[in-house]
Order: sequence, then structure tokens, then C-alpha cells
Amino acid sequence: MSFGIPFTPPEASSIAGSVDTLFYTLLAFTAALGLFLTVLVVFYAIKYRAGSKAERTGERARSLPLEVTWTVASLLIAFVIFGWGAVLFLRREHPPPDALEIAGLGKQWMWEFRHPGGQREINELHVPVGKTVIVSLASQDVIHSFFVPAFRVKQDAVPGRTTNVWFTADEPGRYHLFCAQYCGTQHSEMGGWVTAMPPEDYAAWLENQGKGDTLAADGEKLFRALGCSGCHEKSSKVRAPDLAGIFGRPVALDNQQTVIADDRYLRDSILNPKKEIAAGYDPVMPSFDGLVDEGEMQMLLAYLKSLSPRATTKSEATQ
Amino acid sequence: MSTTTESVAFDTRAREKAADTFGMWVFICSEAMLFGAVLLLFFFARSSYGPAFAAASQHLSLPLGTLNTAVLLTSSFAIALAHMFTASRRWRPAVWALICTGLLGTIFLFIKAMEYASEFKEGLAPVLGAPFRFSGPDPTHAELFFAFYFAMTSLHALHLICGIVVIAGMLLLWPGTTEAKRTHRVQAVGLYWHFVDIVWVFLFPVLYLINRA
Amino acid sequence: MNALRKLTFGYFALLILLALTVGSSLLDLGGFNSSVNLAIAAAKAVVIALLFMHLAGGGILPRLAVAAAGLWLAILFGLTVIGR
Amino acid sequence: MSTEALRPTSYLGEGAGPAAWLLTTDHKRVAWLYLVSLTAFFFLGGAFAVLMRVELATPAGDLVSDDTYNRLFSLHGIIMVWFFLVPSIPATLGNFLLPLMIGARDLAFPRLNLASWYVFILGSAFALVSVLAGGVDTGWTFYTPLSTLYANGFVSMAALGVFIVGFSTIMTGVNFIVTIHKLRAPGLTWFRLPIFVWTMYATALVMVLATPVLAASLILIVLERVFGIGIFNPALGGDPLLFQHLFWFYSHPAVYIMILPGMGVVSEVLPCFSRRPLFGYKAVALSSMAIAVFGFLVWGHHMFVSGQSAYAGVLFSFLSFCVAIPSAIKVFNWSLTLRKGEITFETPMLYALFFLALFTFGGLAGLFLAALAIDVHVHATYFVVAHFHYIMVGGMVTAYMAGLHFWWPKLTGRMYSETWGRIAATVTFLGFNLTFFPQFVLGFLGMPRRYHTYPPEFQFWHVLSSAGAVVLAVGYLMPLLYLGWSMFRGARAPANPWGATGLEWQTASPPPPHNFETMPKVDRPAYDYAMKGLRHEAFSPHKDEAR
Repeated sequence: MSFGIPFTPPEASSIAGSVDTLFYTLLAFTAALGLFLTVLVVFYAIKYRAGSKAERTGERARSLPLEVTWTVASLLIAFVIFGWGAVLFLRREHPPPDALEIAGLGKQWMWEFRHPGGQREINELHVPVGKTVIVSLASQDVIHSFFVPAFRVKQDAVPGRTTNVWFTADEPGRYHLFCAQYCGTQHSEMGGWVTAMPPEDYAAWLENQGKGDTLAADGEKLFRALGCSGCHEKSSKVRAPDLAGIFGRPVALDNQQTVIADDRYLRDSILNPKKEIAAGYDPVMPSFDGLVDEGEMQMLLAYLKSLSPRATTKSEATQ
Repeated sequence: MSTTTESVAFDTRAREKAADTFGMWVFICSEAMLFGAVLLLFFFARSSYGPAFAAASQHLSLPLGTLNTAVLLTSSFAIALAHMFTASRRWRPAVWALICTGLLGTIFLFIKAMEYASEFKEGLAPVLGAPFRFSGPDPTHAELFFAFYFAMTSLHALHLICGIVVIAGMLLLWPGTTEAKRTHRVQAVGLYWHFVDIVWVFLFPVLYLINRA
Repeated sequence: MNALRKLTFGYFALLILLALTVGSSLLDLGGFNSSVNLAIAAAKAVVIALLFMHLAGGGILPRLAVAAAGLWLAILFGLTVIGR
Repeated sequence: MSTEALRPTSYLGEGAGPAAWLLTTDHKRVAWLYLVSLTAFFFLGGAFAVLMRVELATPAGDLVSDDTYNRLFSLHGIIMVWFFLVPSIPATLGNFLLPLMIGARDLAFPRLNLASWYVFILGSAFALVSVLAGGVDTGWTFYTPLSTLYANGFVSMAALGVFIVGFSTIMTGVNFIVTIHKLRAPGLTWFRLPIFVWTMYATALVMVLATPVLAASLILIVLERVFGIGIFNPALGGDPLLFQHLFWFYSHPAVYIMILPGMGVVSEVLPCFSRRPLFGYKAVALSSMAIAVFGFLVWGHHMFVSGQSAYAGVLFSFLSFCVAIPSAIKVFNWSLTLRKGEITFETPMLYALFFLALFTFGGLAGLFLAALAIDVHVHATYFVVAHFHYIMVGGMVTAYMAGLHFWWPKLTGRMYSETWGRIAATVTFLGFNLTFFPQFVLGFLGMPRRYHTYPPEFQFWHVLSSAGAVVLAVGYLMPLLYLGWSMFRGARAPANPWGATGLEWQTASPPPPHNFETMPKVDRPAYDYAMKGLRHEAFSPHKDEAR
């Protein structure tokens, strides 16, 4: 493009085009309005400069119809832009089904990703083109933010909660991955590349990475090692909720309320089990706060999710 | 300008008095936002960790907390009396009422300090790296409760200390102060003192009275 | 002595409210304890504001200031609750 | 040209020793105390900015280390926001003009006013100690848990400094509110007040109601760092998002603390040099109040990607679009004020017109940020940096310069050089756009803010921006020189050099100690230029003296 000077970021995801349409529409509108006002002011400044022969009589310095008109017009235009932006934004809440879920963990100062097959990479993320990818984000220390300009997506990774961001890459290539939330000394080095590749290349790449245990399998090992299985297995003597198919299911609580078992609920149930107690069970579960770190939490969540074969991850807003 | 107004901006005492009262109220509203913000954080934490907060709250001393509330309410009564006496130009009782106010404030701080000391001894004070020992079911969030407890009560105590210092200063300058200015200052300090009292009136149930039943 | 009676009344009202709030907290009101305690605290604040701080007699402006603070606290609490 | 001693009736003539200044309760002298201290901070913060821009001329981090860079932008933000922008117009021009404009002898609480300056200085001392000791690396936003658990700078010191300065802000706010309510001259009804007074009132309201919430969050950071009381500690269940809620509850309205006074200045300058009443006076006055109130409802738009609920995002976006309306109304009204005027282009007018342009474009850029889907992309990028610099620097600082030149004759009793003034205004305007326009492009390209290094393909735009920063620095240094010179050598100013309406022009330049020889009465609306029939020739006596 023009002398190697970039003017626009690459459009490489399914939503990039529609975000850009809104952007350019808004750009055209603001440029038109801004230029109109500039021209108007310059025109007045020249026409009514001191000593000019312009007509100056009549007219009080206000005009109610004019003021009402521009107030209403501004409101209407503002609401249109608001609605458009909001509709596009709410798609963040509803990823297409059959998504590939990758765990992303931010820590000072690197991004660590784990694919469902257990493949691990740092500051690099390989994704297949044409397949929706949900990155479930957590942070080990401070707030980070997962930002891929070419995909027009950004989401903070906040310590103490799981957040999700999804995208569908539709153009193979290598794109910048940034941390967009200031996170300390090497903030600007925290990032790397997202490589979008055709599905068959992605499969080959996964193959090359060697197969470790899957994230869910690691989670299952942890589930046993921490003794969770001791109570939550069907054969157990302690009465604890059966976790098969738990993810995405409504759970009745002992205070007559019902919550959906989403990332937030599962995380809280592990770290703060007294907060929401499933109806009909005694609050006997100990807190695992301080016993599992963020990486292990991601394994446990992956395992619990794998117990719900049908449920595709809905990216529930974190509460 | 005339000596009856403190500020050159006013031509009459009455106008200045109204302005003073209003200014004090605006300042109090500003302070209310300060404590409101901290309370907001507390309510969110409590709604997330209710049982832990209830368990932790049981470890505060209800008798001392109640006594302290009574002490502070009495001090408010005393400074309200001081204001009443200045209005009818009875200076001697006014001074005594002010001295009482300051003393009651000091007693409050003394009792508070005793509470702090016993909490430190019990290992309930997660302050300055002191070890936190809590035998309840959820020590992590009990620690959060005590963090709030110390933050909120020390912020309140700081306000009270400011009030005591101002009353002491006012009493030191008392002999050389014109009568009009005395009334005026007692009223301003009184408004502040009552506000600090109101803050405690909210802190007491919020911190001490969770789930005593 | 009207002013004195007013202040004394306020003082005893406050002590009674204090007794009420401590007493009520010792009863199990089935989840309403906190609401009762906060309501009593609000009542105490009103007593102090009206009887000790003479909020009612000080002209419109102090009341306006208090109303503004109330409104702004409501904004702070309300929108933060929504934001979570 | 004149060496005659200042008339003893001027506030400047009443004692010249340090005590006469440092113990003054005269609002006009307190304004000078603030002016001098704020100017020092402006250039300190500006120096940090220039260093940053020089570092960013190359993609690699080769001039300063990453830690140093982080401290540069943190201190730039902290100093510019709390030690310059927030107090700037209110504490200097506002302090000086508010009593004059409403026909009062002083502010309601003159000693509180002086005290507020000392509190400001105390807070600055903390901030400066933290700078000298090694700085702060949290960013001006102090986000937890970075600021509480991980940052390695002198965070508590800086946070305490900001906390203390907050009290000075609150004192100023209380003083202004009471003054405007209680000390207006006879006949000066609310709808006869100059817009500058309206904006001071709106600003004071925000100061009083928002600042304490910031104070609360900062004091909790200090408690956590110094005493280990971990309210925000995620390991104890503290919620980092709650800190952001409290922080932005203050910091978004704080943006209006910064811009509203600028709007006030421009609303005085544009009518004066157009010889026309302000178009739609009531709408402008009420929209100032609307901005102050609605400004409190939109803070969540800083948190669209933070993890707050999506529906809260939608609500905050909606409210943000609503708050754009009063600003739009003002821009239209200012533009139409020029219509049928008799316009001259003295320095204040040039600055005011530049303000109009920069504020308009900066405000329009705000629409992009309020639109949710676009904000997800440009949030925390240079687009945001460009947007708020268009408002804060292009808008607020430009208006500050307009006001400083407009009321300079009143402040000092001297005229400045019109030629130099116009040159400086133009240099600033060009330098500003060169600095910040490229940052819009960078932001859209995805360049995150607060980056010490960056991918090489962004360099072209960074170089433009860095070059602009140097031009901008020159534009800001020029007034320091010619205004400083004019203080001692400038031509004597008449009481009303611009032929402006407003009570402040009806007393001598510089004003006598208690502002008015006889207390004024008001029987006409603000900006009654048309009715007075003032002629251009009559109000520009200094035109030839400029050379």
C-alpha cells in the first residue's frame, strides 16, 4: 500500500468487516459534520470580519426552532450509532456453535496458550481458518488484555475470574498479538503472533507439536489428585453433586435461586464453595483457594466442561 | 472591613453565617461520598462472602462496640449543647460542653485502641504483615473482613482525631476570640462532629452486627 | 427551655435506637436483620441531622446539598451494581 | 514604555515582599500563587512528554529503559491531570475572575482559598519527592492489583500526593459553590451570569462530589501498600473491577472538571471578539449543568472490555451518547455566535477558534469510542490517547491560553505583544495537529498505548507525532517568554482593552485590592454587545503598541 505506510489494519476475522463498515460510516459522518462546521466558522469569520460590508441587521441571538432541531437531530443520529455499535457488540456474547476452546493465561510478561489437545505455546497462537476459536482468559497476577487488531477483538484477563473472547479467522496469515492493558515493566514485550492457517495445516501443526495429555485429561488427573473425585464420584460415601453434564446446566441453590453453571459458577464453587450451595447438599466442601493456581484452574474447568459432551461453550459474560 | 465578619467578602454577619453553614454542608456531602465509596466496596464483598463475614464479625467485641456508640452519641449531644449555649451567650457552660465533647471523643479512641490491641493479640489483625489466625471455616475471606474493618474504622478514627484537634485548638484560642466568632466556630465544628458521628452510626451495625442472632 | 428539650429528646431517642439495633440483632429475623439495622442507622442519622444539625431550619441550600449527596450516592451504588 | 510606579490602589501594589504574597488572602494574589506553581508543573509534565515522544521516534527502546519509560508516562499523566489540568483554569483564572465577575469583594472563604494553595503545595511536595526518589510505574490510573502488589515505584508517595491535592480541589469547589450562591451582586440573577461562572459552578459541583471517591480508592491503595490492609487483593477475594468502578466514577467526571472551564473561557472570548451576544445563552448555561450531572452516568465506558457485564456495557454506551448531546449543542451555539458579528482576530480569539476546531474533532472522535463494537478495537490504543489529548490539550489547554491572553491585561495591567501572541497560537495549533492526528491512525492500526517499543511498520506515524511534539513544545514556550516580558515592559492596559461586557472589565486593570471602588449593580443580561453598540475602533487601543 501507499509507499509502505499503513493506513488500515488487516481485516482477518469474520467480524472485522462489519466493524469496519461501522467505523467507515462513522468516519464519513464525523468528517462531513466536522468539515461542515469548519467551513461554516471560516465562512462566518471571513464574511463578518470587522469592517466588511456584510449585512448585520435583524435577528436575535437565538432561535428556538433551530436549537430544538439540532438537539433532536443530534439525539437521533446518536441513537442510530449507539444501536448499531451495540448490536455488533452483543455478538461477543454469542459465539457460533462447535467452537474450538483454547485456554489463554496471561502472566507478567507472556501469554501462555493451551490447545484442547494439550499442546502448549508461549506468545504464539496457532488457529485454524474458518473455525470459531474461543480463548478463555485468566491471569496469574495483574490485569492483562488479549488484543488482536486484525481480528478487531480485545478482552481483559482479570485475576480471579475467567473471561472469554471468540473470533473466527478468515484469512491465513500472521497477525500481531498485543497485551493492551498496562501490566508493568515489560508490558510492550508481552505479545507475539497469532498465526491463522488452513485447517489441514493446523492439524499438521498440532501433530508436529507432539501429543501431550489434553487439557481436560490434565484436569482429570488434578481432579483425582486434589481429592475432588473422592466426594463427587457416584460411588462416594459423601453426598456431593454429580458433576456429569454440569457445565451450562441450571443449578438450583438452597436459597431458592437458580444459576447457570458457567465459568464463573464453577470457579466460585471451587474457590468459595460456601457462596452458592446446591439445593439438597450440605455445605461441606472445603475451599481450594490458594491450592490451585490459575493454570490448574483452567485444567479443572476444561475437565468439567468435557463432562458435558453436548454443551458448546456459551461465552457467558462473567456474571 | 468591619470586625464582625471573618471574610471581607460579606457585608453582614447574617449573610456570612448562612454562607458558613452552607459551605460546611457542602463539605459534609463531599465527605459522605468518601465514606460511601468505601461502604460500597464493603457491601459488594459482603454480598460475595456473606458467611465468612458473619463469622468474622462475631469476633468483634459487641459490648465495647455498643459502649463506643453510646459514647459517641453522647459527645454529639454535648457539642449540640455547646452550640445551644453559645447561641444564648452562656460562655462558661459552652466551654464545659466543648471540653466534654473532646474528652468523650478521646474516650472513644481509647476504647477503640483497646479493641485493636485485643484483635492484634488474637491474631485477627492482618496489618503490617502480622500473622492472621482465624479458626472459622473460611479464613481467607474473614481476613478480607478484617481488612475492611481496620480500613473503615481507622479512616473514621482519623476524622475523629481531626475533630478533637480542632476543638482543642478552638478552646486554646477561646479567650482571644470575639463572641460572634465563637458561635460561628462552634457551629461549624459541631456540624463536622455530628457528621463523623453519623458515619459511626452506620459503621457500627455494618461491622459489628452481622448475624449476631 | 425549648431548645434544651429538643436536644435532650434527640439524645434519648438516639440511645433508644441504639438499644433497639443491638437488641434486634440478637433476634433471628430471618434475613431481615441487616435491613432492620440499616433502617435504624438511617433513623439515627435523621435524628442527628434534624435535631442536632438543625437541617430543617437552615434554609433551602443545606437541604439541597444533602439531596445532591443522596442522589450521587444512589448513582454510585446503582450503576456499580449494574456494572457487575 | 511607562515606568511610573503601580498605583497604590492596585492589588499588585499592596506590599511586594514574600510575606505579602505567601500570606495573602486576596483571591487575585492566590490566583497568582497557583499560576506560578501550575506553570512549573505544566512544563515538568511537558518535558516528560517530549522525552517519551523522542524515545518513540524509533521502534526499539533505545533511548531510555522500559522501567524509565513507564515512569515517564505515569508521571506525565499524574502531573498533567492532577497538578495541571484539574486545577488549571479554576484555580488560576477562576480564582481571579469569579469574584470580579459576580461583583464580590472576594471569595466566600478567603482563608480557605489560601489554605487550598498550601494543601496543593503539600501534595505537590509528595509527588515531587516520589519523582526524585525514582518515580511511579503504575500509569496515572493506578489500576489494582498492579499498583498494590506488583508496581516497584514510589506508588504510596505519589498516591498520597494526589490524595492531598484532592483536598485542595474540594476546598476550591466548596468555596466556589458558596460564593456563587451567596455573593452575587444585586440584580445579578442566575440567567444574567456569564457562562464562565456557570461552568465554574458546574465544575465545582463535580469537584465536590467526585473527588472524595478518588480519595477513597487512593487511600485504600496506600493502606494496602503501607499497612498491608488488602482490600483490593485478589488473593483475599478483592475485586480489581471494583477499583476501576470507583476510579472512573471520579475520573470520567474529572474530564469534565477539565473541559468545562475551557468551555466557559471560550464562551466569553467568542462573543467579545464577534461583538455579538452568545447564541442560545440559556442552552449553553443549562448544557454546562447537564454535562456536569450526566458526566457521572457514563464512567463504565472505560470498561467495555474489562469483564463487566455486556448489558452494563450497552447501558453505559447509551448514556455516553446522551452526554454527547450537550457538547454538540455548545459547538453549534459557539459557531452561530459568529454570525452577523464584527469579528476581529486578536490572540484570544485565535486560540478560541482553534479550541472550537480541536474540541469539535476531539468530541467527534469520542463517538467512535462510545460505539461499542468500535471501542472493542480501539480501546487502550493510541486512538484513545489522541481523543483525550484533542479534548484535554487541544481543547482545555488551548482555552486556557485563550483565557490567559484575554484576561492578561486584567491580571497584570499590561498588554502583551499581539504579533507574538498570534504566532504562538498558530504554532501551537499546527504542532498539536501534527502530534496527535497521526495517533488516530496509529490507534486504528492497533498500536496499544503505554508501549515502550512497537512494531517497525508503525514508525512513519510515530515519527510525525514526535516531530509535532517538538513544534508543540516551541508553541508553549513562546508565551512563557513574551508574557513574562510584557509583565515588566508591556504597554499599560486600560480598564477594558477589548470593549468587553462583564463586571470584571468595569474596574481598573489591575483591579484594586477589594475589586471595586463602588459595588456594582446589574440590570442587564450577559453579553449585551449588540445593545451597547460598541464599535471596533473604540476598543482596540493597543493595536499599534504591539510592534
